[in-house]
Amino acid sequence: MIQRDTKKDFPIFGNWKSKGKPLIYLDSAATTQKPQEVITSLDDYYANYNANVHRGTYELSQIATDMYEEARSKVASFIGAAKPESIVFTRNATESLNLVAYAWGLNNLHEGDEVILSDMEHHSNLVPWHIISRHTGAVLKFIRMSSDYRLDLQSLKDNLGPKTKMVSVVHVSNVLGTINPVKDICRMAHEAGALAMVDGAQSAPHMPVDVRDIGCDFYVLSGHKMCGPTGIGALYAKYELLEKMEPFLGGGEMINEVFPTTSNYARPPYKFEAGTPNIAGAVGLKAAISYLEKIGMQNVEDHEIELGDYAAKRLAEVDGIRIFRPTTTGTGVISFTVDAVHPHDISTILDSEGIAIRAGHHCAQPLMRKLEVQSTARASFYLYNDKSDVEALAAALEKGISIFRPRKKAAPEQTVRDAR
Amino acid sequence: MIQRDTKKDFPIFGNWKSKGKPLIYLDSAATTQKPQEVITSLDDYYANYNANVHRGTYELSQIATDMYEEARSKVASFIGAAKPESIVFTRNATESLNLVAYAWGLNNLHEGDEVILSDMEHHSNLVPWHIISRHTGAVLKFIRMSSDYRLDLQSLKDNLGPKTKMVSVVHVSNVLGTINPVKDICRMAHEAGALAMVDGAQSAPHMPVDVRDIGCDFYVLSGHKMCGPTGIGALYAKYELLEKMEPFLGGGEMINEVFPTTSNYARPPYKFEAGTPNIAGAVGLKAAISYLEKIGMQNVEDHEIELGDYAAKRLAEVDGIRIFRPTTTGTGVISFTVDAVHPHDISTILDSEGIAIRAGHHCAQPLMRKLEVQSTARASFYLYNDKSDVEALAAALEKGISIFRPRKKAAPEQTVRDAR
Amino acid sequence: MSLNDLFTEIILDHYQHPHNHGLITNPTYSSRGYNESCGDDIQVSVLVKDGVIVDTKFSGAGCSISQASASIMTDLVKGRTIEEAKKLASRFYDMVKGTEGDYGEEMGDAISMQGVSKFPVRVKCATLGWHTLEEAFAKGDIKE
Amino acid sequence: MSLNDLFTEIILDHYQHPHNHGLITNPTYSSRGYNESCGDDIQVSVLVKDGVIVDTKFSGAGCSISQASASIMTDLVKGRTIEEAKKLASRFYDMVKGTEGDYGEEMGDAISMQGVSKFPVRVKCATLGWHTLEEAFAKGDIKE
Ligand SMILES: Cc1ncc(COP(=O)(O)O)c(C=O)c1O
Ligand SMILES: Cc1ncc(COP(=O)(O)O)c(C=O)c1O
Repeated sequence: MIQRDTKKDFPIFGNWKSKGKPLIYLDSAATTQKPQEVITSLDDYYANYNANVHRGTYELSQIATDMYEEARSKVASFIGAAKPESIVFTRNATESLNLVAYAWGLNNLHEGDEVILSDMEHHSNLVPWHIISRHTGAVLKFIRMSSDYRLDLQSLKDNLGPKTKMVSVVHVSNVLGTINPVKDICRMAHEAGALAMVDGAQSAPHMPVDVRDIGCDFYVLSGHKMCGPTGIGALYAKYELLEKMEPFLGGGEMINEVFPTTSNYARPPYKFEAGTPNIAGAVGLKAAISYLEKIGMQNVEDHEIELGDYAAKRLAEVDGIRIFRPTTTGTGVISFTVDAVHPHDISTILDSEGIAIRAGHHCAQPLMRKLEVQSTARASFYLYNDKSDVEALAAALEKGISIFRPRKKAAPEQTVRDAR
Repeated sequence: MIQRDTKKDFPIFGNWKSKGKPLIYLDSAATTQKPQEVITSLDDYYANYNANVHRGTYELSQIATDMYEEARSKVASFIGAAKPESIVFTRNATESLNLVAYAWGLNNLHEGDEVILSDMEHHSNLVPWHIISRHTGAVLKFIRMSSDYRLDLQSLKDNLGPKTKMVSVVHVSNVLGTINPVKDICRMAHEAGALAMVDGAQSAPHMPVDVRDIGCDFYVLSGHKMCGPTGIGALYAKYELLEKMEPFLGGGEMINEVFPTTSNYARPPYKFEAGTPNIAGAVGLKAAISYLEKIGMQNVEDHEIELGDYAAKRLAEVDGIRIFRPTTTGTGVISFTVDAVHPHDISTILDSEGIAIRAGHHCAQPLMRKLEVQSTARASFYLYNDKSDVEALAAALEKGISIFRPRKKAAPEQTVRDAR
Repeated sequence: MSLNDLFTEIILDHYQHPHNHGLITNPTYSSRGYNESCGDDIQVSVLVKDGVIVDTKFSGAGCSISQASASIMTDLVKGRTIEEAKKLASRFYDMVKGTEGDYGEEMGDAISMQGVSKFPVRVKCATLGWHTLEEAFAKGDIKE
Repeated sequence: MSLNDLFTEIILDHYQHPHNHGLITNPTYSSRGYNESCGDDIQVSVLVKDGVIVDTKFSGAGCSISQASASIMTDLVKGRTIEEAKKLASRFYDMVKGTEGDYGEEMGDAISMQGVSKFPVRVKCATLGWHTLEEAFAKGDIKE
């Protein structure tokens, strides 16, 4: 566990407290809070070094370019990429996934080719493939989920075949918290001659990640889910793939030469970064990674698993609760429902005590159907949460749901109508 | 002219001065500096209200959502859009242009259809169309530039025809500063049954803009070029067009329902905002627009034109200079070359005196070819510049280029070689 | 804002024992509404005779607020003209958005939803049924 | 950092009167280099006989630093082996990036570019010719 009171590093907690409202933030799978040093890094950038990058021919612009490129190196080393040029900056994990779907998929998939996803994908790893399959005629297949909320590798084996061109799976489910065996999945994909992509939106923020060890061809992440600013994300790809791929967005910075009706492209990663990038966002992401490295990613993972296990045990005591979490390989994400109390109502109940959780389909509707629910409530922990947050959650839940406990039958319909 | 010393509003000027280095920033067409209130708005957002938007079921998330949507309304009213839902947030003008090229173009252009651009487009309004024409077989045509650096409307008339599906032109050239007659261009496009898009990257920051008066179907802008943060831009589109258009990026937030292999989409603008948006970026853009509105966009325009005119006159005195600027309808952008001194060297000369200008092709290589130069030097003024900046520019230029004035012939090649 | 202002007795009654639940077999108007923010999903069908709403039902799934609001709505609009129902919808929006006013007389059981105005996050839930009703009218008579 | 440290006499001489300007008609190695950051564009061609660089020329357009550097380079590598030229390139990179050391002997006229290390923005200009030369070697013998 992380022993230090890390909440102190995040000004939002102190600010809400001083306004007399507690903030027990349990929605970090949606977005995380930001430590002071990330906020300061943005301030510092804009107040001292702001300029456009790459094409600048003066000192200020060189400084800004260096800061931007240092951020790229930082992301690369954080996830074990062989070189900074393997990192493309994007807006978020969603754009990274779309970049691959469009730039690789639109040019390499053909009628009847197969893309394998899984039963527990976020919409961001589903909808882009829907769009691309509509344009190309490629077919989507799915790795089945077992009753213990884990991916069934036998089902991957069954789906893989000569037509498989891509296997794209989520590393850690944002609903179940399941850590998927992406190393095995990538190996199996490669053995079948397919490429492998890993959606790391929920792994990069929460555990040590080494893309070379995983062996994936593509890996995506979102800065705002790992203490960084909004509007910055990254795509990692094997450099040779980036070299071979067609570009995605066209515009400034991504070309060498432009003629009226043709253009030839700059080398990666610039080929994929059209227009002025989110420079401050990259600088802020670097600060976020430095913060995370100071805490230590292994510590973050241990801390969250311990909290997750503890919460699973504590919440199991709540009357009528159903928890969706694997018995092993779970993390600090807990989805649950409570009999006769809709998740949205659960969220309101908790919100009234300053506890922020998420209720809904978590952008994973196909998974909701598998779970046979319309939505769930979800608490997700991060490095700034501790056991007292879990206690507060359980207590507020127990108190709140009592309002919803079975009641006497209402008067028959007619009387209500007649009373008008 | 703006009378107040607006430099004081921008901390970077004070910070460089206190480090003993002047900063005469004349590269605002690339990106502008940020006033303190924009920097503070980011700080305030992250330290008090940070949460993910739209799907949140708790108070904090509602506040963040409201702030994000208020930013949308602000952008809408700033450019005269009929309603906030006409505004899609993007990363920058480049992404906005690509969004239209992909989402509209990929689904509506067919072999032989024609898209009309102009001789003075930025790469961001060229390369996306190269990509889409490669996928669809559409043909690109160009409005010619006159010898006075303005668009020749007769050439537009000649190009328009039954096959024209889109006319997309830059409002203000980032190289020449020319203000193009976009209202006439849109009317002519519509008369020919085509859609009309305006690249407002260099107009929204510098003059009052009313998209309904212009009559365009699409208009794009970049936040970082108008005192706002990096990583946020906008696309304006007529709402009916957004409704009819296919989406661009797929992912969270942009759908209603997702099934394993199909999805149906949320209504605009959400249909076009996949994934977690740059929430803080939008909040910062709102602060930037508030700042600009306080100064008054008509004042900004008047100020820059006055500076531009003054600079054109003053720089004309420099020996061997050639200025690329229309005799009328120019703005605060001045491109120039100096005989026998390469633009990159000009930039270094000025940089040594703390003057930041840009040298290069300005992401407008086809225009460079029309101008028959490889690159130009460009000074671009903004609301924080004044006549003393112009004087400093001219004086440093005169002093610096003297280094390059013709010299005695060097020793013949052999002697140099032999000397080794 | 106490939870009891939101989850009133009447709302909880309607949620746990909804009125007019189901689908009309041969409706005059019908529409499906969807609350993007929390996945609530509602189908509203209406039978109109001689300009008067003689029956209306709803089905679907969702939170207490969306379900109770739809249940109350179906009670409330029966016996009214379409115009009256639309006017009621607009008054209801005013109420849950917190516009000052006296809603007691006209709102019937819906007055129990006044507390929603203190919970901005839940306004969309409360209005879903009503929006779907209006949408059904806007789409026009199915039989024509 | 004074401008005179950058725009030295020797550099200005080479810029205004470049040596070995043009293209070799039948080169052994050739490549085109492009500096994305300022549009400098250079073509380098090399003629090698019996492992020794007997001729090399450059053409293209660009700033004083890129042109002078290419001009000096073409002088410098003539009469050397490919390996020697590559080693010189790597020493040159060290020098313009500011790595401490004594470059006087080996660098010839190129020593005039030492001041570039004080102008990080211009390092890419100074190295363009050398990178293009290395690129030409890397692409291999054209005639084979
Ligand atoms: C006319 C014009 N269009 C488009 C762009 C692209 O803007 P961004 O890099 O912010 O996407 C620019 C910026 O240089 C521009 O000047
Ligand atoms: C597993 C997973 N993938 C992708 C995403 C999309 O992330 P973003 O919204 O930052 O693009 C999320 C975020 O909710 C996620 O949890």
